[in-house]
Amino acid sequence: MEIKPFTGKTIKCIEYDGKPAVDLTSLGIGPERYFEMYRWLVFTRAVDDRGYILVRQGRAGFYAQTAGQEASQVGSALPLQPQDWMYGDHRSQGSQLVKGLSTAEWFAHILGKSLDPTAGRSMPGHIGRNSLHIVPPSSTVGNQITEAVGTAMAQRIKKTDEVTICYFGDGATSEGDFHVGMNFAAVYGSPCILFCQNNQYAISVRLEEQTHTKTIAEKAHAYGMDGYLVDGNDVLAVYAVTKHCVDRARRGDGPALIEAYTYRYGPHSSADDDTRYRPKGELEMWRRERDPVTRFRNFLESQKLWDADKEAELLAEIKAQVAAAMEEAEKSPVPEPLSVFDHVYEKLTPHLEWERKELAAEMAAGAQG
Amino acid sequence: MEIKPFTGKTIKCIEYDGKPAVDLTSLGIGPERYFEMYRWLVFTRAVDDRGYILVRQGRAGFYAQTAGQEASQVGSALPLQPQDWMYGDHRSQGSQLVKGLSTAEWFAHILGKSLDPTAGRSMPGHIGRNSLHIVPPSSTVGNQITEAVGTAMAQRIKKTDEVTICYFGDGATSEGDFHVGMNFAAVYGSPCILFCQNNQYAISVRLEEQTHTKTIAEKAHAYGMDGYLVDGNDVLAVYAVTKHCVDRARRGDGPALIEAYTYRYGPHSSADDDTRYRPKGELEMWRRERDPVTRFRNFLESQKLWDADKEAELLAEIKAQVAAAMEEAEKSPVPEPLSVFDHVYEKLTPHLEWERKELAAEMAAGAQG
Amino acid sequence: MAVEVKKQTQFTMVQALRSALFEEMERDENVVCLGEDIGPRGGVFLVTEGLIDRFGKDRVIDTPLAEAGIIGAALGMALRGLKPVAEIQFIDFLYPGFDNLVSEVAKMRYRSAGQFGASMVVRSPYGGGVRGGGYHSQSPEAYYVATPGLKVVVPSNPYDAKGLLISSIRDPDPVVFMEPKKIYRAVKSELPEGPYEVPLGKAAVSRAGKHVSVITFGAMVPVAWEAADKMKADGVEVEVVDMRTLQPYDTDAIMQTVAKTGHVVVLQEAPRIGGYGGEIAAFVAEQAIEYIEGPIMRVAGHDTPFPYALEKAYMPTSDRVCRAIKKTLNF
Amino acid sequence: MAVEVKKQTQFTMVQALRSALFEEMERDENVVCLGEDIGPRGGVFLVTEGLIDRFGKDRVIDTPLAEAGIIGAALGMALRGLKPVAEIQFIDFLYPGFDNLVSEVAKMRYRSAGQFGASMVVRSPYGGGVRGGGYHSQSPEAYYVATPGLKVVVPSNPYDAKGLLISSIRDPDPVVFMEPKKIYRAVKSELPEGPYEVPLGKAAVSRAGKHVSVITFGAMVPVAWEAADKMKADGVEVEVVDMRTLQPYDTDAIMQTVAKTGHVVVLQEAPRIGGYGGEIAAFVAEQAIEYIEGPIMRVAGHDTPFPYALEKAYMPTSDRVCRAIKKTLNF
Ligand SMILES: Cc1ncc(C[n+]2csc(CCOP(=O)(O)OP(=O)(O)O)c2C)c(N)n1
Ligand SMILES: Cc1ncc(C[n+]2csc(CCOP(=O)(O)OP(=O)(O)O)c2C)c(N)n1
Ligand SMILES: [Mg+2]
Ligand SMILES: [Mg+2]
Repeated sequence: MEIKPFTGKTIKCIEYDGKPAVDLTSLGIGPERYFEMYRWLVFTRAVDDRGYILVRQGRAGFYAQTAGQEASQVGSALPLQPQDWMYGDHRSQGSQLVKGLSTAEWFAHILGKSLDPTAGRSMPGHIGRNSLHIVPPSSTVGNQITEAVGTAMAQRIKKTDEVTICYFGDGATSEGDFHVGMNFAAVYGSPCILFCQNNQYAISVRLEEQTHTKTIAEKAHAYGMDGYLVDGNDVLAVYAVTKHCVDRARRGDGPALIEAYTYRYGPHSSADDDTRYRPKGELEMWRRERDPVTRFRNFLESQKLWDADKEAELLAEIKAQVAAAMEEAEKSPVPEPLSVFDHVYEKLTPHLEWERKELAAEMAAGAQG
Repeated sequence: MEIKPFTGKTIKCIEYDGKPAVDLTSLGIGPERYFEMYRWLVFTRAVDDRGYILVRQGRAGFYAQTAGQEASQVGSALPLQPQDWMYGDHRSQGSQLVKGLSTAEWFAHILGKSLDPTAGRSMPGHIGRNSLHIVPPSSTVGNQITEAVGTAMAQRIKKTDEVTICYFGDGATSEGDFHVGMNFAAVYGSPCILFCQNNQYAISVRLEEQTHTKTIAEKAHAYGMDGYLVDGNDVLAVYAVTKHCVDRARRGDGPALIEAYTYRYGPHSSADDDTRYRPKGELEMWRRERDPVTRFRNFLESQKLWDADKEAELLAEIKAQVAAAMEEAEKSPVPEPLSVFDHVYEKLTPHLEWERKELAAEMAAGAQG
Repeated sequence: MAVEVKKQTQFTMVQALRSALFEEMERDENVVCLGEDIGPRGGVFLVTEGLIDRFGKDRVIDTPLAEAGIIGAALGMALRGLKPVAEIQFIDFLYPGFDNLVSEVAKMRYRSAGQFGASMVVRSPYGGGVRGGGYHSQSPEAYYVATPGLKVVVPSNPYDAKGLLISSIRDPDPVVFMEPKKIYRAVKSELPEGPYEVPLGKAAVSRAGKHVSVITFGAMVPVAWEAADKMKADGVEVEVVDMRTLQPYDTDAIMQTVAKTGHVVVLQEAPRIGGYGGEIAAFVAEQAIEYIEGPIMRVAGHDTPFPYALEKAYMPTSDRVCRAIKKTLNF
Repeated sequence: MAVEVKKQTQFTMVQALRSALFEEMERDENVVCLGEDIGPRGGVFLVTEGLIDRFGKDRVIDTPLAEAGIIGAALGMALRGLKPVAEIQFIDFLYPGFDNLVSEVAKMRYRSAGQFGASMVVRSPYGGGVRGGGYHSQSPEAYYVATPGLKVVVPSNPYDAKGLLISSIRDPDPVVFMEPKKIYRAVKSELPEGPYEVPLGKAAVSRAGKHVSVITFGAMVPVAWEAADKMKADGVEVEVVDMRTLQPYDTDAIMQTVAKTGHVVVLQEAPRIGGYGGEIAAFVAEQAIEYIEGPIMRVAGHDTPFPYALEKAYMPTSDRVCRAIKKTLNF
């Protein structure tokens, strides 16, 4: 299987019905890696479903579901190594889990508990973990693209063997930071993978209203960079294309733009009402015909690698794992109010010390009165 | 002569030695228009030379010479009509003069005199004239591209027959606003001509360090817009390409990106020292072999339309005109100090009234003491 | 989609704003709206709901995801004779268009010596109390107040919201119109039928009192009222001044209330340092020091980024206001 | 190109800054510089002159023309262990990167709960007096001071410039380092050999006095001195306090000078409304009102955009400072 930029065709490994679309031997991976992929797909979906319940219970202020985009996230994170860096966006929890994020920490993050490595500082979907090289996603759409490129520039300057991956949506490509980041990446030949999850919507705005090109991938032309269009619901194809780009970047052959064409099932976020803008039947079609999890299971079954027993076993195992993680998250306390002043700077400034004392006094007064 | 985007070749009408490079009859213009073009080229150079003297005399704080880029500016402004709008940058005085700007006002602007329609509010190179639809250029590189597109959007929404032209340099294409403006222009099919004067330098930074593409024109690919690469030192070619795009835009066929490949003779501005970064001989080569004024005179001579007498007559006429304009500018008074408070808002706010009184009192005290 | 602005007397702030947009667009065909998701989606807070059905895609413009484009294009439209009302989805996301706003929109009139104006409005929800975390909760008025050429308007109730928005649209100068999202739907008010103006540059004595002045605006006005209610028990009568226009601000109103009470507490959601409250305090300390009988207190958000889980510890409370009132009174 | 920092004792501010960069880059190979035209061109003010010859293209990075890239990439580098010193050519042109600075650089430590810091410096010339017009003259410190997470530093002389820049580079937090271009080459000072630190967060009594305090910073310090000289004729001894770090600022120094003189004039180039002077005045009016014996005066640029031809009418003068001093003393 040859992986080339700008072919005008979507790179695909398996058909919607699960049949191989190309000769898969060249991918050089076997059943173990397939099972790993499938496990991550199912696991991501399970974690996402569980997270969303928390919002419906009113226990989180916001949540952006990842359902429908599992193949994009899992397939692109699996080729990474521990030393690599990851910048996600508000919808990349699948990638973060694959990179090593603890599920309990993720749930604690949604709940704003102390176990959250970011200590409840941000709304759900903005978790980070220094030890895993996962930078906490920003809320401002697109502004981390330049950062990710900066990290990749540092990786090159320091002569490391690392690469950086940066996730963003189709909408983000309209922001100036996309342009600036792409240009910097290309000018400095930085080992950066710019990974666009094109789920065809930025909240309510469809890609046709977002930009005047058919694809995102072709935008790479403007930067002298390679652009790849891949079927984002085909975990094998996403894996293969990302691995290709990661390997090239690691070798010093520079950055790449990857567009994973996919679809989100949920509303934009828990605050959205997607019935206002989604054409009738579209969501149902994607769920029914193109679901990334089902598609890969069909593939495994077509290869006689999977059956109902294995499926039941996997689901049970994941269910238990998710429940245990949630339990751990629940047990974690909420952050202590006075910690609101920590980490503005490395040390408390005189002003912050004073404000901290004031708040402590207020709290004491409140406790009394 | 066929004008097509993305051919990979630079569109050219006349050779460096002045010989026609293509059949020029299809341009549909005759000697009168040629003379007009040539007059503007010579005039722009003369005005620029005169303006620069003011800086050397210490009578202006800043000046960006336009010498070398006359063909880009004159050729692109001539196809415009009075109802059309123009956004320039810090180096587009040639286009502004062609659009109708009074030379006396231009000199007054350099000197910061009252005759300046912008009343000495900005450093030289930031003049505007509402009646001519010339918006004063901004200093922040690139940020008027979105504005120009907004004006063009309004022209479409209001169903006018107008177009907007927006000038910027090669360096400006690295800013986010270039990207955002291009995208908006394409999405709304706005009648906007995005005109890049690629003089190969952004202060000291060469195009190779600015971006990883060979040309600016090809960046239009990323927006589903047409991109044209034209020899910016060939006034006929610039005219032809711009007219083509203006006509299309006026017809409702949407925006275009034009790259005019050219070269600046002066330092970036009066504050620059270009010997620090220009390779030896480069400037001399451009001056000697590619000068846009000489090249067009060679063309006229090769067509037997021009001779030494005509040249002498033209130079004398222009010299007198420039001198008269400068005299008028010199006579104009400097703005009155208390006018510093005018036009922050349409009316003075209470605060500004109070500050105005304070300053008046200070001035009175100063006059006494 | 039914437009819910007609024949209605009880309006939330969202509805009041929507009716202002609706009526101004009816009145003047040059008024256009642009922003992200303002079309069929109706805006994420539904302020523009129904507008696109009435006025079509040329006047209710769903834009690509780029604030620089929204603000830049709005200015270009304004120069060409439209009256754009730009929506920024959350004011925290204005920054990609910050340059366009502070370098161009704010200064176009000045630097063109009055030849070109920028009659346009940038509307945006601001402020905390909605579990929005650091980027859906901020109160960045200090940036815009510190930018000559901009006007900054913040309503605190549905009546003012409609009247101030109409005045802002009709104003010849650019207005940053900050909408307190926490109280978007907190109360309903009776509104007169049809358009009306609430003048820019005029504060309102939201509640009269004589012992101490709480000077505030937007979503902090209800907090000031709560504090005033609490202080009443101690026999302290609090005057609440609602600035409404933060820039250019109503210096007369400040002088009057200070002359009356001699004690000032300024109240804002934003961090204290460099905040708008400092401007008011400094104005009083320069122009009205002779009336002052106690420290000029500032109650504000903490000097930290806006937190998520600890939002309650962050936001100014009426108790915090009461403590400040007591401090200045017991000086 | 010869590097002119060695074996020299008399330094302009430009030379002092250059020697700070030079020595810090020698000391720590993680220190890198990036910005527009900082390579062979040496920066438009020549602060980085010669650095590229010594340290090469990987550590002295000429960037494309995009401030969002400069600031964004600098942050990404900082997260990966470099110590970037970004140059913004004029601080007026920072705004295309404003979002990257205020939304990301300033908040990275906080929102990661201390896991990721942003140890980096954004250097940029600011201020008027160089016939630079509206976009090469502004003093936008108010924006950065109002942004928790950022530190803001402004030197007023070559000695402080070098020591403060070295401290800023070594600081674990992001610093906006504003360089007063008007006095880049105004004076030469004797500098010790080798690197030294001037601590952040500490003001300096630039000139001792007992009747009135002029609190200021940067290019206004010489103006304050000029005023102090003039007032001496009237027997008034002016204390000049140079803030040096605007945020986090030295509250002790302010308390001390106010306790000493009882009269305060704050002096800044930026427009008055929403400016940093308001913060200082408000701090005094809340925390030190008991010492105050006259109005707290603000001397500032006018509340207009920065003009070109009328720059002289705009910039605060020592006469304006003297008028303010007399006003508060004769209260
Ligand atoms: C600068 C900015 N503008 C607006 C928003 C509000 N917003 C959050 S997500 C979003 C849409 C993002 O679309 P896309 O990039 O396609 O990602 P998706 O949500 O589809 O995964 C918008 C408009 C924001 N967070 N930041
Ligand atoms: C946003 C911004 N950054 C930096 C500058 C300083 N500056 C002025 S002109 C210029 C170079 C512009 O290059 P280009 O766009 O190629 O235009 P040219 O001067 O070559 O005509 C720079 C860096 C600026 N004015 N605005
Ligand atoms: Mg999307
Ligand atoms: Mg150039």
